[in-house]
Amino acid sequence: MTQLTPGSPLPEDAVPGQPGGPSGVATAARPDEGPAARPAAGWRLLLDSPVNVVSAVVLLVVLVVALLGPALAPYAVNAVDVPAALQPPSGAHWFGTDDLGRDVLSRTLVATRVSLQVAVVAVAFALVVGVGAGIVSGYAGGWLDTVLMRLVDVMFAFPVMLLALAIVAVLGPGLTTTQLAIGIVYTPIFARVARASALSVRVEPFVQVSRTMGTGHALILRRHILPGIAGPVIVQTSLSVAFAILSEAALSFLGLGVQPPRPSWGRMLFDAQGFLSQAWWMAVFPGLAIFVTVLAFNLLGDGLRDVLDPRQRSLLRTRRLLRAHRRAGVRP
Amino acid sequence: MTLARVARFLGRRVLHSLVVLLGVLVVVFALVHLVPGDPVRIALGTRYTEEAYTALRAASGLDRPLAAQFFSYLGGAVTGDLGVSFRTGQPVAVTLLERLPATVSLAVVGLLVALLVALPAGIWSGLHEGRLSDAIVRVTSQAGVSVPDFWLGQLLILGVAVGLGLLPTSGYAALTEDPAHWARHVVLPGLTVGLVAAAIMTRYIRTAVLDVAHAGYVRTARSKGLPAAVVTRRHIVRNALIPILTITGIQLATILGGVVVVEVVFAWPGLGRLTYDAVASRDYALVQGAVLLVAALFLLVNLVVDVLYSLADPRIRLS
Amino acid sequence: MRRSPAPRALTVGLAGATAGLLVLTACSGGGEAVDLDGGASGAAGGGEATGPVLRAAIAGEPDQLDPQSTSSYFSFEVLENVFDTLVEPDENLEMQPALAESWETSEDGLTWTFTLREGVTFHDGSEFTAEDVVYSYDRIVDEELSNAWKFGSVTDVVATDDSTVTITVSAPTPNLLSSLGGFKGLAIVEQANVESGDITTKPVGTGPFELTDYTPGDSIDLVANPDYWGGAPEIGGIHYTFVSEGSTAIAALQNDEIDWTDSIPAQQLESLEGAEGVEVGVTPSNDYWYLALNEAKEPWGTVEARQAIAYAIDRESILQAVSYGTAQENQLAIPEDSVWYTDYSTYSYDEARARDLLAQAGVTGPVTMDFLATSDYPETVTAAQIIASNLEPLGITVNIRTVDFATWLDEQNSGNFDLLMMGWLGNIDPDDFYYSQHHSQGGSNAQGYANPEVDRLLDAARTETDEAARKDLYAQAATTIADEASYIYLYNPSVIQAWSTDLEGYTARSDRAIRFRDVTLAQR
Amino acid sequence: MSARRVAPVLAVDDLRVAIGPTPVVRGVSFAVEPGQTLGIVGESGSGKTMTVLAATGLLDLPGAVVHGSSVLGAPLVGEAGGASTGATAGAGSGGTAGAGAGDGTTQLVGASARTLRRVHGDRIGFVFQDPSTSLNPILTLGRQISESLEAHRGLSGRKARDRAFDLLEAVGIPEPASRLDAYPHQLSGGQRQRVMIAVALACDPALLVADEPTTALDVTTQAQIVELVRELQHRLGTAVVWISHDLGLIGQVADEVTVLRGGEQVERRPVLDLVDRPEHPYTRELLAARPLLGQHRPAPAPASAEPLLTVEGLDVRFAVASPAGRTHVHALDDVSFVLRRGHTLGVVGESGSGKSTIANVLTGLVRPQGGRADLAGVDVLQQRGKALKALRRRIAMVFQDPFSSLNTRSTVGTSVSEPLVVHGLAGGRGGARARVAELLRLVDLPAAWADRYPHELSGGQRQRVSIARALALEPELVILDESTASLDVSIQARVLELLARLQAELGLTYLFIAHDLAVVERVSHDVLVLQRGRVVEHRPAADLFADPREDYTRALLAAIPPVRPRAAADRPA
Repeated sequence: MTQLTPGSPLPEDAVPGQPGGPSGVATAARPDEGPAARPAAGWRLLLDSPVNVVSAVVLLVVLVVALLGPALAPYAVNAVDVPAALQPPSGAHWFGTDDLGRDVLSRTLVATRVSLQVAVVAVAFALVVGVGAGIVSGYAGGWLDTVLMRLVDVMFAFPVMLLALAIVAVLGPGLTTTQLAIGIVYTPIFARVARASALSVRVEPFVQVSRTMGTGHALILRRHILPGIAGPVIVQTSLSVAFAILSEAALSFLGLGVQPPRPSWGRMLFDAQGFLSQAWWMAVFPGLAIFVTVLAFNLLGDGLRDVLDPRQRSLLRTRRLLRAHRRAGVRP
Repeated sequence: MTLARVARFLGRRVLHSLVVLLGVLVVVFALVHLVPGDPVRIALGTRYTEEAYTALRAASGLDRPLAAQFFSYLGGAVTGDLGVSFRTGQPVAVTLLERLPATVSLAVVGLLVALLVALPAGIWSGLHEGRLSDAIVRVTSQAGVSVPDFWLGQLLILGVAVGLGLLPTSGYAALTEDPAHWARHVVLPGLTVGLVAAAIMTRYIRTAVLDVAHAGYVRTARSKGLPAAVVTRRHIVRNALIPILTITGIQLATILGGVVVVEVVFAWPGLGRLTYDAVASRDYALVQGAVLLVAALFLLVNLVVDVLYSLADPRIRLS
Repeated sequence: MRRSPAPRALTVGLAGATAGLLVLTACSGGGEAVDLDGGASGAAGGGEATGPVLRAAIAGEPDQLDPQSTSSYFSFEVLENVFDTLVEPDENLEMQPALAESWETSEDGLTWTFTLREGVTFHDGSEFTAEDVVYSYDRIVDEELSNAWKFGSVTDVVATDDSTVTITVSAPTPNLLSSLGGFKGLAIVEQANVESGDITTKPVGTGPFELTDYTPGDSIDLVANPDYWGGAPEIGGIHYTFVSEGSTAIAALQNDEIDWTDSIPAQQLESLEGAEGVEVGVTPSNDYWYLALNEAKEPWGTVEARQAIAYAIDRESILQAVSYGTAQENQLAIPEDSVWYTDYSTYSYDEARARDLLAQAGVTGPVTMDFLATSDYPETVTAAQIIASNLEPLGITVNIRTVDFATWLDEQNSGNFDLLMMGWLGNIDPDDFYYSQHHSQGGSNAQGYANPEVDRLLDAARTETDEAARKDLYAQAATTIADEASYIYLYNPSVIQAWSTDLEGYTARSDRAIRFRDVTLAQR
Repeated sequence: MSARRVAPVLAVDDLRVAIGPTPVVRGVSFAVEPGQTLGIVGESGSGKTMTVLAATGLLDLPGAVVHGSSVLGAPLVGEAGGASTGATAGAGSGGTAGAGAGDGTTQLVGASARTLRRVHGDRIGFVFQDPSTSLNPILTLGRQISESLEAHRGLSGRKARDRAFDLLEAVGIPEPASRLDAYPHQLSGGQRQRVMIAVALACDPALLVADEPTTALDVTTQAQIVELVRELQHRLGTAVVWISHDLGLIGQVADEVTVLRGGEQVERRPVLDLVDRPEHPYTRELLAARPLLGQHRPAPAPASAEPLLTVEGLDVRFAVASPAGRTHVHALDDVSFVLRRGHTLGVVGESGSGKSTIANVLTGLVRPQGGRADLAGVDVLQQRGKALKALRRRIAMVFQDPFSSLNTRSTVGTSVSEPLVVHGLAGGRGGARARVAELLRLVDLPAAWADRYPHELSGGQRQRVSIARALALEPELVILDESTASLDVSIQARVLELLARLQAELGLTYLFIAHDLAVVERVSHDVLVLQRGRVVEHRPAADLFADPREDYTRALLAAIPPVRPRAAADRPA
């Protein structure tokens, strides 16, 4: 009689996500099983899917370009050469030249740094403020929770673009104000994600046990709540950076973001607006850069969500076993 | 269905929306009063005399204490008087209402395009999880979400209008005045707004359908030997419609707020463009009014969705 | 003249201290285009309009329609056809009789007597009398509206009888006529129309067209005035629409949706010239664009430093990037075809000369400059980026600050800039070109230039009645101004307009005035 | 094996199921005759559900491959009972796609989707475990019943509605007329399960498959459902396959029993033979581990021990927010009891009786509206700040679900040592490690497991870690809230032995909360019976079990499946 191989991929019941049954009522949902083997580590699962690998590589390239931007650029970013203006993509200028004769490829490369910098700083701001507020209201609850959540509702009532526009209108266009505007606009999203996951972790029995043992709030927060909300927050971070890049590009497109001559993707599209019929390349390439970077962040965000969400993770492991099996060519 | 219970439920929802709207009012009011420069001085431009400055300041009430200004603004907002624009001298409320139909008509067209694409795609990929068609829908919707809408607008202009010379790149006529003209001009901006919204909605609809497809009652339905079409229509899609309703509501509200850049690309004279111009010319009364109006629309749409949601879901209607 | 440069301008200028805020009574809400009286185009209040309606697309929406308080060029594009002035400039910008049939000046040149035209009525039918002239000019001076400074030397305006107006001046003012007629800024308005506040949206004038309908954000409709003193216009009316997007206006013109437009980005001119059924009008205008260094900030107080900048900039590239060859390079303000033109071409693109001039000015280490540009006029942002690239090899780093026009004006007046670029528009008399910008007491001398010799020349020229002597005085003043780089003049932009070949009898004017009263439109 | 008198409704032969490389079911064979009930019993992971779903063609897992044979018998002419009117829609017509023989039988393994759809709902009815998710929340009950009639019997409109009415009445739903247009959320768990049965029996199928149908229900409700199925089976002659992990329950319902372990068929015998003369050691172990009434008694506790915990007039109210506003629930109403040192008080009651609330109040998770709880002179409910923290050392608690009682991101050692660190008893790293090792040994776990993570341990092992953690501060009172309810019977027995040993060695006092009376009898010296927050009975265990005074207690005792399977009692020889 062979014991079921440890870590059998399937819980007793056929349908994943079988509820554990209300506490206080005998349930056979997950009675005792044999000790489970160490499941495949998260990141190995992440790299299983080619989509994640590709987006990770793309992001790496974008990061390198952001760091080494100016060094990589074949031409000086602000070098004006009006006689050579509006030239289509050629051997000399892979992405062609803009209305002042500047090399579009060089400006797109250097603009990478600005766009990433704005997005990362803005999301960092939103992460710290939002998650802080989210944890406090999710964990503490009571009137503090109601107040914070009403504030979040108010912020959510403002459409993203209009709120950012209003903030920039008041503080004037420029890099720092754009970062602040986008940061403020994304804070409520992080607050909601953090609050939701903090609430779900707080009711977990292992937190209740800690409270019954007299463990202080600080230790509970540090050891139980924070690691508990890490998953959803990481996923939200990846998605928010993607959308922050879009927001910065939109603000720059409206002439309110990064100011010339400093190149930014949105601004380059703004300048291209007047030349759509003569110089398609002025609009296509910066837009493509935004699209590829944002797509990479989104895909990675999805990949992270699949790995970090327990239910999805067991599904991924099954598929991994099936693939290994199929590759081995063994027919049951 | 006791009317009293539903009424109480709606009453709580309306009250919640009003509280949030009050919060919005406070934030909008504070936003404008953080202005580093003095709005009146900026509005008056160069040549003006001290008397002109003090007269305008008094007329617009900026010399009164902040609290008094807020309450008069609040009073005004309730009665529809959102103050007067420094630049054009016209009441803000009138200008906003004139520009509203353009934004609303664009948002509705955008939403229709989104629904036409997202409903079939989202439901299909939800029902065929893991298949090739599901993967294709996932990747294309992922790509759709990542496209900057103003760039999509420019590509459409490049391709359709400039390239094929088919449709006008911008220009507007009110739907009520000249429907044909409006229709021709709303196609490109509508597509731009619609396609991006479709990408976002497809992802949500797919998840909604997936969650329902894994539910216990779907397995029960299959165990009754019902035809596949009946299982899909009566059990999966109908249950998924409720979260889909919420998604549609949120998306309409998001489009209303987010059309700014699309309106700029297509010179569409809606609220978004008005706000953009107002921001460019530091016309604070107009910025204040526009943000307030869109936020109020936002809340109204969410409230309507809540009502429909509670009527559609017996668990709430008869709880 | 009033600074309100090139098209696509969103100048900010609000009525001065008119009593309280102008509350709009006419137009009701509801988003519908509310007709003030009768159909959108066609049937006018007065007589029956016969001819076809001219569809004109201008680059932006007027902020308001009170000619005496607005400074937005878009407003004047409409008001040119709604109002009249006492005298008005012809194609060569010489002053011809308008509401004033004839005039003469006293021996000592201190009293001007204007005999008004008989039988002229306002659009609402009321009589036009001398009282209206007095009311119009007093309103401008008393309420200190944007053109009040033009009455600097005027001491009194009196209606001696129904059809005569006498204006007394403190000193001989040869440029009084060009002040009174140069611009619809001094249009003759009707007292009732002003006091009722209707003027901002339903102005009443004596001009060839009457305003019938205004839909904010969308369009303005004028209808022909059959009783116009200069003869009823051929066409039935004008339908103005606001199209800021250049490619849209051109596309609309090419597929016959509009008949005339001036919303044309320079870079798309080439493609337009080839199009059939379209006529393009490009004429040099009286406007000019310039750079100015803030002499209050070191080292720009010293002449050599300013001259160095004048040599360091690549004018040709700026011209090409900004106007695509449609503008005329000019190192002074007054354009070539003007009778007051003086030739001057000292500066050239000479980095070496610039470098040693900088040395002479004692500039050794690296310098940073704050370039004040405005998003409302993309020319300034484009030129700024070229100049930044030009000055970099000289060790000068240029930080470009792009703000909206209202803030730009504020920053300029408070001297918060190192270098700026702007343009002046609507100048006719040489005094308009130089006096208030370069006289040490001049109202628009933001760069802080002060040269007693130039002051003396400008003051003398103002009262010099002999034309030849006056021209010589202005030549000397202009040459010194350019030599000392108070302004580094760049170019005179061209007026760029295009219209359908169905439209005849229309000419693009160098003062940018848009006159449709004598045009004819072939029936479609 | 009894002679086969009538063709079996379902004959399964050497059924094998594999998910990719992993075999989950390794050759299971059984047969079910009309009117007969086959019980399938096995612990979690034994493959019992997988077997039945595979056998009936309802398994739709990606990568699952089924082998062997599962033949559904031909429909008897004019199928016994029920309203089968031989209606048009292919009711049980013979001749099937796939490997079925020409004699009207249907081979379900490998059958086409169309064949399976014709059979499901018509010839085979299913009842699943969780009533709260098995019914469509936005479809009326009438509609959900009439659906299969429509699909298989071509009934519609009035006739389908009448048939649905009859079915609701047959399964004992009160006022069926008004219930036709009601929604699932308006019924109790038990009633919903009855509706599920009505749905399954709508087309009067030959076979009813019930997968843990009563596991999610209270003991009393469970007994009613068992009676209902028996009565319907008797009337309709339906064959039933009943899957459960509870051997006692299977004894109650089954004529024949199959025991599964690790996907293999360990034993298949009539229920009486199985219970009286089990052949396979695993079956013997299962039978022995069954907590049965009247079998075990806890070790006698010192009679003279003075009371450790005295609770008087405990009163708790909860405000429950629902979409339509707030409602109040009276969780505990004037609850009083005494717990003497070294004794175990068993607290018994159905779900919602408030037994867990008592635990939450004593451990400070819930603040009561009134009452006193005196722990050796200290009123637990009034302590604040430092005194409260000191009190925490004297009361410890072990929760029910082993999987969520331990933080998956911390090692076993970290979790166990947390109370030591918090109360400063660790005495540096060395001290903590030593104490942890000692505690792990105390609960029969190797000290080396301190560095393992929870997901590397089984449910029973995790529960032992929780107990070790509870003992870290040497508490006087240990509260066990359903601590063994989630464990398999065999594992549960071993943990109960551990608790008994610890009580003897350390003189611990237990507050043992459970819903299974047999388990309570085994450990408790005194018993407290709770019903909807009120105390029904509070007496020494021996007296209570021997002669229960209150009706509610008697009902609870009666609902427990007897030691001897029912089959022995009323099945004619």
